Amino acid sequence: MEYHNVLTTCPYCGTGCALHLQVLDHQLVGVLPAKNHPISQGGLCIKGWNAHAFVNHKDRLQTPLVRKGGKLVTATWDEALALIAEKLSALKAESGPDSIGVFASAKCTNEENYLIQKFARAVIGTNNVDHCARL
Amino acid sequence: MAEETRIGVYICHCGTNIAGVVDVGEVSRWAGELPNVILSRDYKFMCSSPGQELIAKDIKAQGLNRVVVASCSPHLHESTFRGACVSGGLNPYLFEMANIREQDSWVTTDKLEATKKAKALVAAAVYRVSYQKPLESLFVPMDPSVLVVGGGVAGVQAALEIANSRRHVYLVEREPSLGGHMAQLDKTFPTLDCSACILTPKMTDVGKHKHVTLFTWSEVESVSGYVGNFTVTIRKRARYIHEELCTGCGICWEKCPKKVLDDVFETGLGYRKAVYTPFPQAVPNIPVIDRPNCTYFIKGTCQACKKFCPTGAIKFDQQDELLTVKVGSIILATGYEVFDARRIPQYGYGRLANVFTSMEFERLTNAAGPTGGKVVLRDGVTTPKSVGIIHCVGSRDVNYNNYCSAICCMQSLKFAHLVQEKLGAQVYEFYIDIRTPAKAYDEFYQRVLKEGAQLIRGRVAEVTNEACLPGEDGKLIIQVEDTLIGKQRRIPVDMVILSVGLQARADAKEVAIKFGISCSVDEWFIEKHPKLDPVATMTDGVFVAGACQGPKDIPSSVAQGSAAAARVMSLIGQGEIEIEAATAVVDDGTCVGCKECIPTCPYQAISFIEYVRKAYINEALCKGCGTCVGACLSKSINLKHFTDDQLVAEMVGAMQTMKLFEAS
Amino acid sequence: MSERLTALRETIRQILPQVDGVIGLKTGPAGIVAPYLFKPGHPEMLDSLALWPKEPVPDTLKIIQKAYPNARLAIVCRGCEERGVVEMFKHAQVSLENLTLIGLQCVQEEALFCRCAKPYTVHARVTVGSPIAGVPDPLTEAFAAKSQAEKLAFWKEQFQHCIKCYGCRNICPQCFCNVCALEDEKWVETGRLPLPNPSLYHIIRAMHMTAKCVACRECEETCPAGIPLAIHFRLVARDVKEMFHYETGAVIEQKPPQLLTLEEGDYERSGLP
Amino acid sequence: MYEPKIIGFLCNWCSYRGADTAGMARMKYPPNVKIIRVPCSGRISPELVLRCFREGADGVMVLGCHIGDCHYANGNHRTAKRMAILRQLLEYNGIEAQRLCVDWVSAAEGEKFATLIASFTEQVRQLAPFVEIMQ
Amino acid sequence: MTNSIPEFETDSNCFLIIGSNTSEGHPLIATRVLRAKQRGAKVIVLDPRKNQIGHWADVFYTFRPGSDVALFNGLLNIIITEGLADQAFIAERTENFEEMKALVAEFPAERVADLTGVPVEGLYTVARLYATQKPAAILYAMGITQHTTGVDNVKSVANLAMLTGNLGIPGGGVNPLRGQNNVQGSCDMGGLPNVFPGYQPVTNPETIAKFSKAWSSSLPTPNSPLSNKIGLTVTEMISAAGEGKIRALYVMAENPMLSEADINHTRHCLEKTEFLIVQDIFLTETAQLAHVVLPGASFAEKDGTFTNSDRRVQRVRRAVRPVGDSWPDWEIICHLAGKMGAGGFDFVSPQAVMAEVAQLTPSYGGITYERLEELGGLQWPCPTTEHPGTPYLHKNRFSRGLGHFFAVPFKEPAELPDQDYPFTLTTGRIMFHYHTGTMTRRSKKLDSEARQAYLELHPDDAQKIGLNGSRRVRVSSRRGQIELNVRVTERIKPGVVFIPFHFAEAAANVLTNLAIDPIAKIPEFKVCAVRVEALSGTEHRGGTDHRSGESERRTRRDE
Repeated sequence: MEYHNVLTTCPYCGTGCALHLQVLDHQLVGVLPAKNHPISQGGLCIKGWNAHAFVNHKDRLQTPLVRKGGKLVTATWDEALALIAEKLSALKAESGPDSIGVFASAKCTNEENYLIQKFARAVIGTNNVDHCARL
Repeated sequence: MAEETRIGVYICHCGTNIAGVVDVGEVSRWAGELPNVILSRDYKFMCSSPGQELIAKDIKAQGLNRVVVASCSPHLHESTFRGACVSGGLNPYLFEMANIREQDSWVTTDKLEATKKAKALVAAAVYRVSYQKPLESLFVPMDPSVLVVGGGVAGVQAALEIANSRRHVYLVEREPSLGGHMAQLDKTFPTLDCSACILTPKMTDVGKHKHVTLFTWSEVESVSGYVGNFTVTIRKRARYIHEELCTGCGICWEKCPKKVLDDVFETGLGYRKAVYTPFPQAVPNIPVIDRPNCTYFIKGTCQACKKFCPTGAIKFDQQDELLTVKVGSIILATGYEVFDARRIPQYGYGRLANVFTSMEFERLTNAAGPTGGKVVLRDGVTTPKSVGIIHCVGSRDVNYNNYCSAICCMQSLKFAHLVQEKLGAQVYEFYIDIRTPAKAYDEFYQRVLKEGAQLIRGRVAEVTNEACLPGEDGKLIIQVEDTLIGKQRRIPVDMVILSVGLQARADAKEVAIKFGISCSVDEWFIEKHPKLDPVATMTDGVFVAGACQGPKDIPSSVAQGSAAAARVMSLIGQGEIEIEAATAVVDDGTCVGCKECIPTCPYQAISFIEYVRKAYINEALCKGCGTCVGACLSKSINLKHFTDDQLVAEMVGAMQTMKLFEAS
Repeated sequence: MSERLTALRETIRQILPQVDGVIGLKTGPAGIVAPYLFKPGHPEMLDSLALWPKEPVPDTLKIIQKAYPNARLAIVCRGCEERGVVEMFKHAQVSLENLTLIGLQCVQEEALFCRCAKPYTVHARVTVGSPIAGVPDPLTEAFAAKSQAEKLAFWKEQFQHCIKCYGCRNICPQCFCNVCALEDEKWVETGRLPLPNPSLYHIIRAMHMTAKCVACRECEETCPAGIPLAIHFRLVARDVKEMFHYETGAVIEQKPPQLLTLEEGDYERSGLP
Repeated sequence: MYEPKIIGFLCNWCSYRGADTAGMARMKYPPNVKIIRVPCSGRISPELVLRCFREGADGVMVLGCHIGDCHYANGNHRTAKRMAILRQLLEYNGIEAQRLCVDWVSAAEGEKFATLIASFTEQVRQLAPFVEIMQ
Repeated sequence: MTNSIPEFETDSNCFLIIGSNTSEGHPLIATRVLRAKQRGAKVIVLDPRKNQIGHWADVFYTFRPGSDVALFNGLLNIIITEGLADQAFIAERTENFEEMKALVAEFPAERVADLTGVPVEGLYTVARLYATQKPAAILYAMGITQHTTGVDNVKSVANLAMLTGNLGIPGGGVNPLRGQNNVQGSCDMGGLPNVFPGYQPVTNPETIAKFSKAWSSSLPTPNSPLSNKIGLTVTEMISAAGEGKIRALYVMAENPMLSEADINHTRHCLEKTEFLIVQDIFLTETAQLAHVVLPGASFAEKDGTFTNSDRRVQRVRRAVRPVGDSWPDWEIICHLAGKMGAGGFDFVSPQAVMAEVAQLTPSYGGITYERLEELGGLQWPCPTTEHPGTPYLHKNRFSRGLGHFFAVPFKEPAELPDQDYPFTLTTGRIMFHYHTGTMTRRSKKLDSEARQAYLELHPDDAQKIGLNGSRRVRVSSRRGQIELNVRVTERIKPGVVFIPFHFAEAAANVLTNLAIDPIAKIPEFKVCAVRVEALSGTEHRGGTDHRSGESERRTRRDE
C-alpha cells in the first residue's frame, strides 16, 4: 500500500504546466493538478488531465523490433543496438558521416536532446541533426 | 460491418379518417426520401388482411429489416403490425408505429399543418426504428398452481374452471365462508332465480374439490416472485375450531349464549351467535368463534360450545398460521363494497328509520333473511303501502363517485317487481337514466313498467319526515324535480330504498401494492387494456375478475371469472412463460456500483452484487418502466426498446423535420 | 496556521501506530503540495505535512480503498471533505468501516476563500483546530438576485471561456462514474470550442451534482477559465434542502432524496401542478 | 409570432392514452407538440429533456400518470422530484422554466390533455424562440 | 518568448494574438490572457478562423491566409503616420527605421484592406489599440511561421514590437507560443543543424574547438575536430533520403509521416531510406517503415528536464518503471554510443547529463537539479548558480546590440487558389489532440472528444459546392486527396477551409504544399489551394449525428 504523487511537467504543449502523477503501488492511477505552481496554478487542459492515459496503452512498444524478411520482429537490445552500430559504422565508412541524419525530438528531455546531438556530432560526425521545431 | 438498414414505410389512409385530413400521398413520397428508407407506400387500411400481407410480402421481397407504419394509436394496432412483421420473418421489435390519427388527423384542423405534423411523426419513427434492435423474450417455467383471492361468485367461478382442468387452486377468502355478496342476495335480475340456489352448488363444488385448497377466514400476507414463480404467504386466522374434527353439526352455535348483531351478512338487521357460520349453506360448514364477542375470551368463563361439542373441535388456544404456497399465476377477485349511504345526509339513512339500503332490502325480502322474507318497516311489523326507490345513490355524482355503478337500475327494477309482487304496494322509482343494456334487461324494465311502477326522472333532493302538505303525516316525503314535466314534486311514501352504488374496497390500494398492480383514481384495479385485455393486469401473471376491477353484475363477474381462468390456463398450457422483452439491463462494464438505481425500482428487481460491486437487474421481475434508467448517472442502465439512442433519434427526427419546415 | 499544523502533526503521530496509513497533505518539490499516504513506519515524513492548499482527499481515499478494502485508514479532512466522504459512502464508493476521520477545522481566511457555509466537521471524533462559523457566499447571492436575462447573459459570458478540460468533473470526488454522460455525444456536443449555446455540459453536470455537491469548490479552483461553477450547485443545494429536507454530508443514515418516493409535503414544495 | 417547436414525452399508460382519448373525441388542439411515447415518466432522464433544447426545441412537455396513479406504482414520484430540480436549474441558467411543462394526465383526461397542449403552446409562444435567446 | 507567462496576467495591458489558437493550443496561457482581460486589458485576435479566443476577444478580424506581411506593414504604417510610434525607443535602441518606414508607406490602409480582407477601420482600431495600450504583448504561433514567408512574418512582428517600444519591458514582447512541450529545449540543446547547445554556431571555429575538446573522448580519434558544415533540416534530410544522399536516418520520437507536408512525398523518401531507425513509444506511421525500432520510455517513466515556451527549465520525474523492456531514451543513446565504441556517454543519470550541459552552455550555466528541486523552474539565461533566471529578455539591450528594423516586402504564398483549386486550405490543431495524435488518440477520453478529422467550411461555400445536407466531402490538392466529414460554420472566412492535422486516416498533410521558407526551411502548412467536392447520399438533412454516441460507447465497452 504505497500512495504518492509525483510532480512532473506536462508532456504536451509548450506552456509547461505542472501536474502530479498519482501512483498507487507503482501504477499510475490518475492525474492531479498542482495548485501552487507558477504556470498552471492548479489548472490543466484536457490533454494534461489525461496525460497518464497513453502510458500503459496496449500499443506501447515493449521490446526492440528488427526488420527480418520484410517484417518487424522482436529482438533483444543487444541484437538491435549491435545491428545499428554495425550498420551506421559501415555507412559512415562508406559514404561519410553526412550520409547519416539524426532527428532530435521536441518530445524528449533536454538531456536526451543533448545526448542525441552529441551522438550525431561527435560519434557520427555530422551536423545533420534537426527536429520538428517547424511543425 | 453492420448490416445495411432497409426501412419500409407504410402510411395508412384509415379510410378517410386519416386521408381526409392528411395528404397521405405526399407524406408517403416524402418518407421515401428519408435516410435508409427503401420503399414507402400508402394504403387504404393497413390493418386489413391485405394491408398486413403487404408488409409481410415486402419484407421478403425487398429485404426490409425495419418497418414503420403510420396509422392509428399503437395501443390499437401495434400488436397487429408486429404480427405482420413476424409473418414476414422480421423480429417484432424492428417495427415502429407513428400515430397520425389520434394525434394528428383527428385533432388538427388545418390540413396543411396536419400533413406537416404527419411528416414529423413519420420522420421520428423512421429515425427511431433504425436504432431498434431485435429482442428475444426470456422464458421461465410456469408453476401450474393458481392462487385465487376472493371467494365471491367471480372467484368461485375462476377456481372451479381451473380446478376442473385438474390444476391446483389455492382459494383465499377473508370471511368465514365462500359466497361473497351474491350469497346475501334474494333474487337475481332479470330471471328472478333464487341467488342462493344458483350459487351454493358452485360453492359446494369448490369446497369439496380435490384440486382446491380452501383458506377461508384467511388473508394474503405477502407476495414475491414473478409470473410462473410467485411465492405467496397466507395468514390463516385462528377460528378456534379444529377444522378436521368439526363436523358442522351446529351444536356449538345452538348452545352459545351470546347473541351478536350481524352487521356483515345480515347488514345489521339480524343476529348471530358468538360462534357462527354466516349462513346455513356456508362453505366450509365450519364455524368461527368471534373472539371480541366471545364470553370465554372476554371473561374466561362460559366455554359452553366446548362443553357441548361432540367431537372436541373447539380449540381456544388456536393461533394464526402463516402458510407459504408456490403458484404460477394469481387471480384477484376481491369484489366491492357498497356505498355508505350515511355519506348523503339529506337522504336520511341512519336518521330516518324507514330509509333502507338496497342490501338491507335484499335481506328483508330474502326468505332466509331475518324477517323470513317479510317486507316490513323498521318496526318489524308494518307492511309499507308505498315504496320509493332512489337510483344512483353515491353514483354518477360529482360529490361522491362519478361513475355509474352498473347494477343499480336493474336492482331497483327488481325491487319494484318484488314489492309489487309481495305487497302490492305502490312503487316510485326515482332515476336519472334507465340503463338496461344487457340481454333481457330491457324486457324486464318493460315488464316492471307494465306492473304499474311509477318512474320519475330526476335526482332526489331530499328525503324528509317533515310533513307540510296534507297526506304527508307519518310518511317519508321524497322531494324531487321531475325533469320530464319540469316541476318540483313531493312524493310521500312509507319506505325508501336507497339503491346504493358500488365502490372499491377500502383496502384496494394496499392490496394492489401487495400484488404489484395499479389502481385507477376510483381505486378499482386497472386492467391491462380496457377492451382487449380486460382481465390481465400490468403485472404478468396477475389477473383480475369481477367487481374489484369495476362495478359489475353477476353475469359479467362470472364471465370475468371464467375469462381470467382461461387466461391462466392458457399460461399454464404454454409450460413456460415469455417475460416482457423490453426490460432494463445494467452494463456491468460501466456500472460504478453507486447503488443509486436500487431504491428507485418499484419492483425490487435491482440487486447489488457485492463481490463485483455492480447493480444487477432480475429481468423476470423487471416490468420495463425505466425509472432506474432515469436515475443512473453513468448511463449504465439501458431499457431495451426504449434506449436513449432510440428516444433521442425519435426526437431528432421530429425536431429536424420541424426545423426544415421552419426554414422553408 | 502553524499551531494547527503542529497540533495536526501530533494527532497523526498518535494515530499512526494504530492504523495502516493516514491520508493527508505533504509538501513536495518547490513547495508544491499533494495528497500523501503517511505510513506507520515513517513518522519522519510528517515533517513535510501540509495544511493548505487543500486537495480532493476523499478521492484519494477512494483510490486506496478500492485497492485495499480492508485497510485501516485515517483521513485528515476539512468540513467539506468530511461531507464528501459521507456522500461517497452513501454511494458505495468509500467505506466508513475501519476509517478514522481526523477533522481539521478551517480558519477564517480559508472559509472566506471558499465562501464556505460550513467550514467545520461534524462527524469526526478526533479534531484539530476550533470550529468557526460559516461565511456568506456573496457571488451566489449576487447571482441569485439577477433577472432571467441577466442570468442567461452571465453564463453565456462565462461559458464561452470554458475550454472543456473536464477539470471540474475530474477533480470532483463526487464524480466517480467510470463512464461519464458528459463525454457522450448523445448528451453533450463533443469536440467543439467554444461550447455551443446551450451547451449541456454544465447543465447536466449541475443536474448530476444535485444532492451530491458538498461545496468543496475544488471545481472552481481548478477551472482554467475561472468560471464560478459552485453557484449552480449551491442554488440547487438550497432547493434540495427546501424541497426534500436533504443536506449533503449532514446525516450519514439519510438516503439521497431523488431516488426515493415522495414523502409528505415533498410534492407541494416541488412547485409542480 | 412564431410556431414553437415542442417535444412531449408521454407515459404509455396514462398520458399517451389521454392523448388517444382526446383524439377519439376529435378534440382540436395546435399541431406544435410532437409526442414521444415512453413506458413511464420515470424513464425520462433530465438529459433527454435537455437534449431536446439542444436540438432547438422551444418547449418540452413531460406528462405522466397522476401521483398515486402510476402504472409502475411510483415511477412518477421520481419524475416529480427530478423535473422540479430541472426546472430550477433551467432558471439558474437563465432559461425560462415555463419552457418545461410537467403535468399529469390520466387516460380519461382527453380534454385536459387537449387544453394543456393548447395552453402550453401559447405559453411557449409568448417566449422568444429558444434558438434566438441562445444566440 | 521574450517574456514570461505570468507577466501576461500581471503586466500586459494589450494582447495582439495572431496566428495562434491560444485557448486550444495553449489553454493555460489563454487563462492568463483571460484574467488580464478581466482586469481591463484589451485582447485583439487576428486569424483566418474565429477561434475560441476570437469569440471573447475585444477586437477580432479574420484575414486572408498568407497576407500577414501586408497586414503588419499596414499596421506599421498607420502607427507611424498617426504618430503613435515610440520615438525614444526607436532612437535609442534600434536601427534602419527609415528604410522600413519607406517601405511600409507603400501600404496604405485601403491597399492592405484589399490584400488582407480586414476592413480599413479595423486596421486603424487594431493599430491604435496596440500602440497605445502599453505594455502590449504579441502572441503568435505556427500561424505566423508556417509560411514560405515565415521569416518575413517574424521580422514583421519584431518591427511592430520595436516600433511601439514593447520590447525589454515586462508584459510586452514578442512571444511565439511553442507547440510542443520541449521544442524550446531541443533547440536550446542544439537539436538544430547549425548550432551547438546554447545556439553556439557550428560555423564558429572557437565553438568547434570548445566542443571538440569537451567531447574528445566521444570522437573517433581524440584530435579529429567536429564538423563545421551546417547540416540539413528535417525536410531536407527526408528529401535527401529520397535522393539517396542520406542513407541512414535515426529518428528519435518524431513522426514525419504525419507531421511533414506532402506526406506522399515523405513516404516515398522514407521507403527509399536504406536504413531507418525509429525510437519511439508507439509503432507510429514512421516506425512502421523502420528497419529497427527501439522502444523508448514515456515522460512518466524517466527523469529529465523540459524547457517550456517562456524558457523555463522544469523537472520531469519518473513515476513508474518503463513498460516491458523499454528504456529511457537517454539510456538508449548512451548504450548505442557505447556499442559504437565512443566514450563520453557513461552517464549514470540525467542529472549527470545536465551537469555537462551546464558546463558547455552559458545560458544553462546556473541550472542544476538541486536548484530545480528547490525553486521549481529556472528561466534561462541563467549563467551562474547564483543567477535567479531571466523572466524577460532584451531589458536594456538586444543580444546583437541595436534592434534592426527590416523592410519586408509582401510576397504572396507559394500556391494561391485558382479555378481548379478554388479554396485556400489552412491547417491547425484542436484542443483535444496533440500533434500527430500518437499519444492523444490513444487516450480514450481525448479520442472520444474528437475521433474524426473534419473540414470547416463557411455556409456560403457549402451552398456554392452544393453540399445540400451531405456531411462528407472530398478535398483534393495538386498533391493528393482525402475524404472527411464537414462542419459548416461561420467561424471560418468564406473561401478558406480548415482541417486539423492530427488524423492519420484523413491526413491534412496529404494536401499541404512542401514549398519552404528559404531561410527557416519551414514548409507552408498554413496555405495551399484545394478543391472541395460534396460526397452525396451518406446522410440526410443534417443527419443523425448522435449516432457517434452509440458507437463510442460500444468501443469503450469492447476495451
